[in-house]
Amino acid sequence: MKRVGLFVCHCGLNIARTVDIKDIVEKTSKRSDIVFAADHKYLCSEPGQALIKDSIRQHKLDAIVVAACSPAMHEATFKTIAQLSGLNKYNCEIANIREQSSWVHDDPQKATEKAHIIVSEAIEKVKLNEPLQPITVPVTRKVLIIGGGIAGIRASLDVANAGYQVYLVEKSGSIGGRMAQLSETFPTLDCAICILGPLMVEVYRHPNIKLLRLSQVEEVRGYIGNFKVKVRQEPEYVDVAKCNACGECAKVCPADVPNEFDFGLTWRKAIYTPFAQAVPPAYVLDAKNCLGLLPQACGECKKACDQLGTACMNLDAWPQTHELEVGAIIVATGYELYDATKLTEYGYGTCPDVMTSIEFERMLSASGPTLGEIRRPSDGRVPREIVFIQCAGQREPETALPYCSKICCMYTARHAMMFREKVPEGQAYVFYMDIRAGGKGYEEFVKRCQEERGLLYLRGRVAKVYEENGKLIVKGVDTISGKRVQINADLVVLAVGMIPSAGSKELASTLKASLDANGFFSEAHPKLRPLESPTAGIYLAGAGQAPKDIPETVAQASGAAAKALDLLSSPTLEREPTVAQVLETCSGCGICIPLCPYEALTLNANTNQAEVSEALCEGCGTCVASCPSSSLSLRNLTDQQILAMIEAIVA
Amino acid sequence: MEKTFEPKIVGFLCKWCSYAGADLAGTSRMKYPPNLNAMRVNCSGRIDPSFVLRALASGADGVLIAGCHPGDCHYTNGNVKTLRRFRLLQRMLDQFGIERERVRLEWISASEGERYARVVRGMTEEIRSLGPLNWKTTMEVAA
Amino acid sequence: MQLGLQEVLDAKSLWLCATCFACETQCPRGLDVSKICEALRTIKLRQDPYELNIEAVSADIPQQGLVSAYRKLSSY
Amino acid sequence: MQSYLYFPGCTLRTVAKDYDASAKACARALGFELKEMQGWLCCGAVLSNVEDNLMTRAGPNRILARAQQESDRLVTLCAGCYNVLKRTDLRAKLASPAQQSINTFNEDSYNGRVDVVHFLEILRDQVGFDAIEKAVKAPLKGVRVGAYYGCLLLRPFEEMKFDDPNRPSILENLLMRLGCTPIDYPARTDCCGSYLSVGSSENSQPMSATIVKSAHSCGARLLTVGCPLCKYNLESSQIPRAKNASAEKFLPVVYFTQLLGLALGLRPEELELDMQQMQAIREAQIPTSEGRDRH
Repeated sequence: MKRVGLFVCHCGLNIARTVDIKDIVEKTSKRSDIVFAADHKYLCSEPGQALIKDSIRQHKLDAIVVAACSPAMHEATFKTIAQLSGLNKYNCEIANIREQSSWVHDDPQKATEKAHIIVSEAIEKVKLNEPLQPITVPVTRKVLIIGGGIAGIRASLDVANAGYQVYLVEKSGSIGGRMAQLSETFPTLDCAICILGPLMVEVYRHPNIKLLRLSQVEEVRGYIGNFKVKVRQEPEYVDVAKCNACGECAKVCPADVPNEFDFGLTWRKAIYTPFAQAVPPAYVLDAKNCLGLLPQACGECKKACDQLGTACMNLDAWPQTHELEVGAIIVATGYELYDATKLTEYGYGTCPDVMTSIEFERMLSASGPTLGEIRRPSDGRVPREIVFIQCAGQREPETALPYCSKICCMYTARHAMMFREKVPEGQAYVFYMDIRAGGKGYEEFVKRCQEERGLLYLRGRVAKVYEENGKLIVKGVDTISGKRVQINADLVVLAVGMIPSAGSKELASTLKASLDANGFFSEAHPKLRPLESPTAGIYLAGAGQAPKDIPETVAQASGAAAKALDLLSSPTLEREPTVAQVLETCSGCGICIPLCPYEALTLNANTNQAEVSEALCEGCGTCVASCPSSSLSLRNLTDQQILAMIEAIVA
Repeated sequence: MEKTFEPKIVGFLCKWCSYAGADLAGTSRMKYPPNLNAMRVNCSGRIDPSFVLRALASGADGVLIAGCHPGDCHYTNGNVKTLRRFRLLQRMLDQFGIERERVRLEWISASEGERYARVVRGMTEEIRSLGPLNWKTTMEVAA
Repeated sequence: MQLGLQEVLDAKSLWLCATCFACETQCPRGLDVSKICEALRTIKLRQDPYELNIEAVSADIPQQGLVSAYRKLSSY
Repeated sequence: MQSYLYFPGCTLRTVAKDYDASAKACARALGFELKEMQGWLCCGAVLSNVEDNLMTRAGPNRILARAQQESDRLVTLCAGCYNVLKRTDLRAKLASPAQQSINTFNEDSYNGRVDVVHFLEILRDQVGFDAIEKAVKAPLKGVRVGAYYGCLLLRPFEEMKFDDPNRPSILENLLMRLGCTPIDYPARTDCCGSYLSVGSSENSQPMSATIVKSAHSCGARLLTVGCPLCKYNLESSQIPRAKNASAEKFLPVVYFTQLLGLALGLRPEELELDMQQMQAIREAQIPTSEGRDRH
């Protein structure tokens, strides 16, 4: 018979106000299976912990029950004390009399009665707990990073600099992501590619980083510390190592394709470099728009390449599958923009001079379609009157995106300011709902733009944009003056919202990581574990988790890298030993085998009994509940324990 | 004064979603009746239907099984397996002549403290109006 | 109204709303502005039956217009 | 012959007889019949939003209760009637306590069994625009017509679900099949002022005038509508201008059913189109170059 001790916490008045602690201690200490019971104002405090430690030694306790707050709070604390006091930590159980009783019930008598039941449940369970040792499994000390934008780049460099191998998987032909498309960044007005470019090159040169472009994650198996990943890479028609980006191939290519990097404002060839600073610095063959690969129809690019002697092209390339083994995965899949054609009131898609903010961004860029000049897409004229519409399709729970994308107030101020700089005689109007400029130097930046550049901020929404006689008629309201306003503009820029990048949903299901209601990757805890997915071993960085700006993205990327490094810092990993176990009575019926989501159960052909792989089992117990002969058991949550707890409740 | 019937309800809460939801109800100081006593299990998939029957046989008037919303299961799809078992269990309850309302399966996520409180309130009231199950005594008489 | 701002009842715009629902189609928060206008109008009309400017009614107005106007702009 | 139960409404019996006549004529030409429902009464013209006075809802519910005796589908023409009856039907489907009171009061239960549709929907979904195109005998080639939707066909969007509330296209699609050149103009879905023209036309006239101006400046020479009140407002907003200024062209307004009828080869008198209107439709055609015309 175990010698069980009970410790009851007052939690200041949080528990003691409603639950009669004295009554709990007195009545419980009379139980025949309890050898000691005590209470303390704060058991989690140093003196409280000392009380537990001393009592365990003094009363030679084999097991303890701590009646306090939710196990989510301090289970680890009390188990550690138990262990430090010489107990196996699995001989410690928590009775949650705060969240389950004192905080949710008003009547002290009823709350105390319920607390009694909760305590006796825990006592019944701990009596049947067996001492366990953690299972150790080796850790593959490599990291997979999905997405080569600024988040993926920063995380890759941090992990690689710490000395671990990184696989960086990028869907497109170059890393750089959205940041590479930006002209300048707020609030410092750094040229985006100037600060990003060096990092991209560093990634490419880093001995610890293997960059896989044109690649996507296809399959993920295994678990934290030991993931087995299949990455599919589209055919590499261009040998990245040999290509010197001379561009002769593109010169002879007959196929013209709208350039997605400039959102179709310029053209590119079917063989192209995504942008001037692309990394890897090699051309990409766009198989979809090539005049013919299967069967080969044109082949001009290869001929040009071979003539020069570079001979880096192979038009017979096939897709490849890379099988990787990694210990941790960082998801840095970034964002896309909401489809502005859905916002029919603003005329995007029908009026050529209504553009999205990122298209305008490309136009501002010195390497963009107009080399940094602001022009109307319809007729190439320099616009005089320009209207920026913030929150376009955002904060509209009824009609479009319910959330705020966080960055638009800032970049719109920058856009309007840059417009006034480039077109001093022009006028910029900004329709806004409210200005959200929380961040270091942000408020000051917006104020500076507004005041120094004479921007006209109108607080209100736009009802309608339409074209009339070559002008865009913007009808809206200024809620401060309470007047309807009409602006005859030359150009309208919509600050459309950020949405998770395409394929996030499929990737989430491949990773078994969950998404939130808006399709962004969920974090394990919104405040305390914002860098981790609820799925162990998967970390999150950047706008794939929620809209955020560059500094925040970089901070999160470094944070996610640190989390992954924490995992990799030890060659082995401890796993909870509360796994399923097969008892001798197993008849080998096999009912449990297909139920396991981890393939941890197999049928041993020799013994004709089921077998549990302790390294794979996560301990959910679904198999246990299915066993017709009760020959499966979950360690420390056995059928006997559950039945004993039921009796404790209904007794 | 006649004493109102206070039902006894056993709650099986999965520790990832529903137990955390109950914690949230606690930290938000939401009030609900004390009739349900919760047991923290790893996954709603751990619940063997025989536990439910045992609880009812031992004197419980109702049983709540609560797990993650479909698609959110920490163990991929344990909750779906629970749902399947629950459907069969409901038929069995019919055969025993036990009202289906006494055994509920609910999806409660970690952010749904309010929902947890509502479920406990609703279930307590519903079972209070159904009256005691008295299965224990019925069975003893039968035996 | 809930703040006791009685002056909203005197707003001219209540009588200018033609219940065209354009506001609702656009409203990002799903506010039913025409319904609010109608509610305020009704409060006002029940206090003081607003008489529609009958003299101004032209003879050739379609019945549909007459019925609508009486429904919306007079007490019932 | 296929027959659809039809609710004309009061305006179509008085000021808008031409709308009623032309629609019936078109229906016959397309091989179906609009069968007038028994015992119809006024729908109320607008659906009251007031929830503590159910009297205004009794009428439309009674109409639908009577209609369900005859058919499970009711066709409307007037946009006002369409709006009121369709939304009444949606409310009836909710089976609310209010609905029960109305049913008790009416002594005739209605629980949302009738599908209220607009004549345009019959043309699109039952007849089909392809079939209409085939039936066109006298294409209205190059008639620059601006379709005016107004409010009641489209909004409230989540209840009407008739077309895209910001960029509707059903009328343009029909007009194109008739050979017309539909003119897209921004004010297509603006409000014409509706019942404000009763009693405070100083407020409604500028609204209609904006629509007319917008259509004219985009090149429309004719407007087509599906609502008698819209037609009235659009026309009356132009009268003061038509009197004194000859430079400003009068933009005539016809019902879409009248254009459809002409294209189907019906005579103007069957469609109750007068000489002036016929003249206006001819003038709305894009002038073809003379040389080619003679050839």
